Amino acid sequence: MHSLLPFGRWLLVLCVIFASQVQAAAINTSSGWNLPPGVTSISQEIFSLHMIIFWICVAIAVVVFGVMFWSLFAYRKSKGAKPANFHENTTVEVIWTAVPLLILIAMAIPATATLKKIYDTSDADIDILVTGYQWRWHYQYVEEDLSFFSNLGTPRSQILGEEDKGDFYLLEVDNPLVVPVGKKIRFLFTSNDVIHAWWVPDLAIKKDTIPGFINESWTIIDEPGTYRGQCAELCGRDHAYMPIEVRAVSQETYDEWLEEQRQMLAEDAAGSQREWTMDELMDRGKGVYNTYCAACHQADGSGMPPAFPALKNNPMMITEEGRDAHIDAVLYGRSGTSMPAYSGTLSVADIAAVITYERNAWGNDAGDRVQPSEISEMLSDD
Amino acid sequence: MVPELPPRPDKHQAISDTAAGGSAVDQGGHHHEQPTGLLRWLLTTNHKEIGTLYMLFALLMFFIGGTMALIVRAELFQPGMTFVVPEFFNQMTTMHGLIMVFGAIMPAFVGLANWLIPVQIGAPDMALPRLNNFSFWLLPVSFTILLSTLFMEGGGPNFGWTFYAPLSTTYGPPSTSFFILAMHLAGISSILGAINIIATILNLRTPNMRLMDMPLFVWTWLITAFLLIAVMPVLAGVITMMLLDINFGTSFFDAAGGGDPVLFQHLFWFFGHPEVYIMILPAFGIVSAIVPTFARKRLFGYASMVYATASIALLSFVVWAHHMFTVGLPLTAQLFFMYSTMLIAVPTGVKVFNWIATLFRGSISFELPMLFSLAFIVQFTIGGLSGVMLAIAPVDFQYHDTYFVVAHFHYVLVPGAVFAILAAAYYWLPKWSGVYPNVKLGLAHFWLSVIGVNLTFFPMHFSGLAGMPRRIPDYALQFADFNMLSSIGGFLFGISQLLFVAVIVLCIRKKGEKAPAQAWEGAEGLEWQLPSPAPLHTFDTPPEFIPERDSPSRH
Amino acid sequence: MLQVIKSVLAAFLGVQSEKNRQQDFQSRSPWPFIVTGVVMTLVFVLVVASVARWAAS
Amino acid sequence: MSTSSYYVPATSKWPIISVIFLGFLAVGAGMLMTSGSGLIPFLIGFVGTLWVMYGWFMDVFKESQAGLYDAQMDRSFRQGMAWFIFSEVMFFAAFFGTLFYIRVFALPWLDGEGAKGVTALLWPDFVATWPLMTTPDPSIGGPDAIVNPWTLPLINTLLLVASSITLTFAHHALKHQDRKKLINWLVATLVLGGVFLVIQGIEYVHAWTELGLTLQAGIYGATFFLLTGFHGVHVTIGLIILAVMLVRVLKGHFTPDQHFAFEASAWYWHFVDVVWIGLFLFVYVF
Repeated sequence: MHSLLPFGRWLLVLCVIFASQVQAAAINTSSGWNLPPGVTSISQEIFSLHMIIFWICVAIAVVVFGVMFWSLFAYRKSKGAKPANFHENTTVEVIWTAVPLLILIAMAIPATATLKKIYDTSDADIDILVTGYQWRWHYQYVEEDLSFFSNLGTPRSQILGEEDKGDFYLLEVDNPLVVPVGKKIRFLFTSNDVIHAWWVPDLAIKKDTIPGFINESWTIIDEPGTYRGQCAELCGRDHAYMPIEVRAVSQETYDEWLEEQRQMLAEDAAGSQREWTMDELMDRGKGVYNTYCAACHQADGSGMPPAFPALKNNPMMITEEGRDAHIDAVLYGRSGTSMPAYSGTLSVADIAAVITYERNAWGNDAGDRVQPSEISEMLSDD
Repeated sequence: MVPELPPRPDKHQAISDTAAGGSAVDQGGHHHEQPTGLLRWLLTTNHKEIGTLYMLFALLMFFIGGTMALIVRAELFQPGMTFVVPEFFNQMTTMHGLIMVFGAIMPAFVGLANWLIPVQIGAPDMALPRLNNFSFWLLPVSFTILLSTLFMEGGGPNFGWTFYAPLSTTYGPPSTSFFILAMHLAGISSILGAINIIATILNLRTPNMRLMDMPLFVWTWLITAFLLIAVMPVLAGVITMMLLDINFGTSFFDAAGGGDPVLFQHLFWFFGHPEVYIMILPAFGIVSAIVPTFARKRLFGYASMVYATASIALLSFVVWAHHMFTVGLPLTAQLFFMYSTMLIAVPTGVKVFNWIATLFRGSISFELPMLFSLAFIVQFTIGGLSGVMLAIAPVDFQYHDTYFVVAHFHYVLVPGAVFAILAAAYYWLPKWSGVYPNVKLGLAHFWLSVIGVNLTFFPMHFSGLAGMPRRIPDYALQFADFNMLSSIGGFLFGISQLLFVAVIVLCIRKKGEKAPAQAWEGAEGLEWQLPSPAPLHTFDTPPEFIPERDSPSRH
Repeated sequence: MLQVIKSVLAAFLGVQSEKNRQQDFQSRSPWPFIVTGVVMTLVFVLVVASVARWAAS
Repeated sequence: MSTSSYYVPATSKWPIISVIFLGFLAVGAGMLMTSGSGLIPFLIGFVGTLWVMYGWFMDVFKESQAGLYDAQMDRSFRQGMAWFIFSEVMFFAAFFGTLFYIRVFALPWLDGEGAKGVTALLWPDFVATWPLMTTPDPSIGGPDAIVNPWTLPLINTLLLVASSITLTFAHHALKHQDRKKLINWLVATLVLGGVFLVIQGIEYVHAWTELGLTLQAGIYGATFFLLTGFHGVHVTIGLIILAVMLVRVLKGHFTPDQHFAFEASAWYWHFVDVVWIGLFLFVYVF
């Protein structure tokens, strides 16, 4: 019915697609279009495995498509081609069964070696327990008695397009994971709720966090730097909003950072005992609110009824009678709704501050303060 | 369960006549009265009518699922929350997957099986015609329930088409129970449909058609039906366990009670991996029918095609955990599933090589079905090669759950399975409707589809390698260009499918060139001995069959 | 029996000459082939599993 | 095939009616589980489905008695039934697979054994045993005691094995045209199956109320009721089918050559029996 013409067009089109993609990649020089080679010996091994198998696939594609398109070109009926009369050839069939098999075996050997290295988590210098939460990461330095949450650092205004997006849009956090270079770090992965996956491409670690079970992995980072990643397993609404930021630093900087963290913890502990001013509470509360509450209840407290009630003019938050219920909801969550319990997630100072903030922001006029000491008393009563 | 061959008819009861097939056509006789109007379609036990129903249902679902994909692509056109909220985005990705897998691709293949298997093996109908009607009508009920969950409190399924526990159990929306029951109905439909297909193939072949004489489409469906019967009950089992975890307080997928969330994945993928082959094996059969026709040459390596299909099916039972390389499997298990997965490349490669050897030294012309089939071979091979890359477990740590995987399986399913379905439609439409599909519209449909589909899915390889996780409604800035290309391609592909609807409408209205019994010059097989369009009832008596190896017209 | 095993092996690789195949399909019953096929599949799985075990150690 | 023309059954209203009632059943069940309402659609669906099965099968019996089915149709029925039983085997395979996975992999890992033993950091006090009396999180609570396999379950095993034998005797009687024996053995099978169900019911009540063995009692309770429960459902279905066969026998249906419906129910009953043997070994004894 129609002859070569479509094929010419087809080839042309494929070329155009290919060219447009090359161009697209070239425009965005910051990204590239390939795996990053990464900064660990494992990640580089994986990268070279990836490149070998990629070129093998390209070579197979060139041969297969080459023969195919040449046949289509050479044996056109419109050029008077007469069909040959053969439909099997044992030799050829044995060859094209055996050759792929050999290629695959050749690939399996280095892949096995790499995999065995990845599984060798022995003799680690530092153990870090990584726990997935909906939708944030929790890091616990097992030997250091130090732990903290790591939340999305990108402001909501950027997500909603009210503000220009920064360079590390959705790849920045408030508290990055800090580790020393040159040390073997063993990660223990688990989850508090659903399955997440902790993935940092530059470290070539991607591991699911399974609630109730622990998975292991390890890394030795060679170069200092900041390495970013994301949760890779669908974990619900804010799956896109729980990035990972790993800061690899020298041993001295790491030690200093540890010292700093310990001091902050001590200050926090002291802070839960003293009296806070309204301004202090409002200031801290605003930050906590924007990190933990604004995704559902909105930055202006308007909520998204009916799923997420408005906090602005919420009777619970503008009257004295609602105070206890309000504190209870934040501490223990509300069963049957998506409101989680924050007693285990936030420090007492944070809880006191955010409740105070909710009672006094956006025109709410409860006027009262909730002190950290009050919260810690309530918690110790349980 | 292979029966002895049905006895040969003693006398050739006047079935040796012309291509128009005198006795192949129903001559009134003992067929029962047909109800009319809507009732006719509700009650029909005719394999051709049920086949048509299946395909129309699949087409409808293809557009519903496609619309959801376009909502997803619209949100991903630019970074930032621009168009929908994340809750709805998750429902759209989930429903898109469920509808395309269970509502579009599988029913389309079952529809083709219904239409073609009886006429390709010389049977009067399916073996169990009432069961066939039952299997079909379960689907609209099932998908009505499934779609209605979108309007329930808390929304529809939002945990991905793989619905991993505990996101789908403890943390799922209230409508999850309805989703599970809808899947049960769809599963019953699939199992019964598959039983029917196996019984038809093993039992209703015309007397001198032996198993190794069957057209490859029939062979691939025989093996597909076996896979369906083997794994759909496992899906039924695992969703039943979900139902118990959600509503009756069991702890199958909860470590606190001694269960394991990963157990869900093992059971799901024991179903899910063969399911992947269920969606591609019939496509192999279609392409193996079309390529020889337009190359005017016998299929190269018929037997090895059959064997390769069988090996793929058997291997598919022992590779499931390659979907779970990052869940923390023990090293030995990781290695086992890596090796067995890599081995699948061998029989799959054999198939591609056979098609190309069929083209080699043929006499090739480029009609619409051939164009779609050739595009299938190229594009499916791309999907297969990225599959080999994904099989290497340590490298899969970097690919897993990224857009590289999305690119891989869409290449197998859209430029692969969907293109094969389109090729089948263009190939057999003259037999179904009596007129050739409109060539101008068909060509436009083909070229726009090829451009659209590759523009959609090829850039996804790059966004995946560059680090974009799948199933996210919002992404970092470095993925912006690739996503914009994908979204443009997606809309192009989606909208150009309307041309296909136009082609079908023209065929149904008989607007077009009339097709003779043998609609394509090089076509072989019993269906081409029937008049076009094929009458409602065919083969009241078993037709005479000449195996292809003895056929005078093609060697 | 040897012939059956040979044929099943050939089927696993997807390669068999038309002559051998014709010979196989002369035999009336497919059961020896089916049983041998299932057994060989199990053997195959065990072989891959032991290779994996050996490689992991 | 006596003639070389094919038999194609007439259209029937039953499939579409049955689909409608199954829809009611699913929606009703979903509503019951999510909101507690929905009893009415559920009952409509349930009763309707039973009615449809009755009507559909009656039509098939009539056609069968009228001699409409040829040898080919018979083979189609046989293959359909055989593959259906295969699908049931795979359904139970999923549940047995669950049991083995939990016992061989998950529990030892939670206890600190094997490749993922580091998991024990999360459950320092947990000890893996089978039967699992104390769950990793003790607040879920395991069973207080388990069913002794050598009491009621053993009796049930003997009952089911015996019922398989009596059914085989009934089949032989049918082949030898001995209607009276056929009826006697069939009744015996039904009685044995019925007693099995009664004992199973007694065991369930005992387990639930006295042993603390419930669906919520950790993974042991979950797998116990999953496997025995679905088996019980299948026994019930098998009994209904056999009862229908008895009615047909009393009506004088079946000949020594043509009695596939009877054979199919026998296949099904033997399948249920074999599943029970697996259950007895792996749920109760080991």
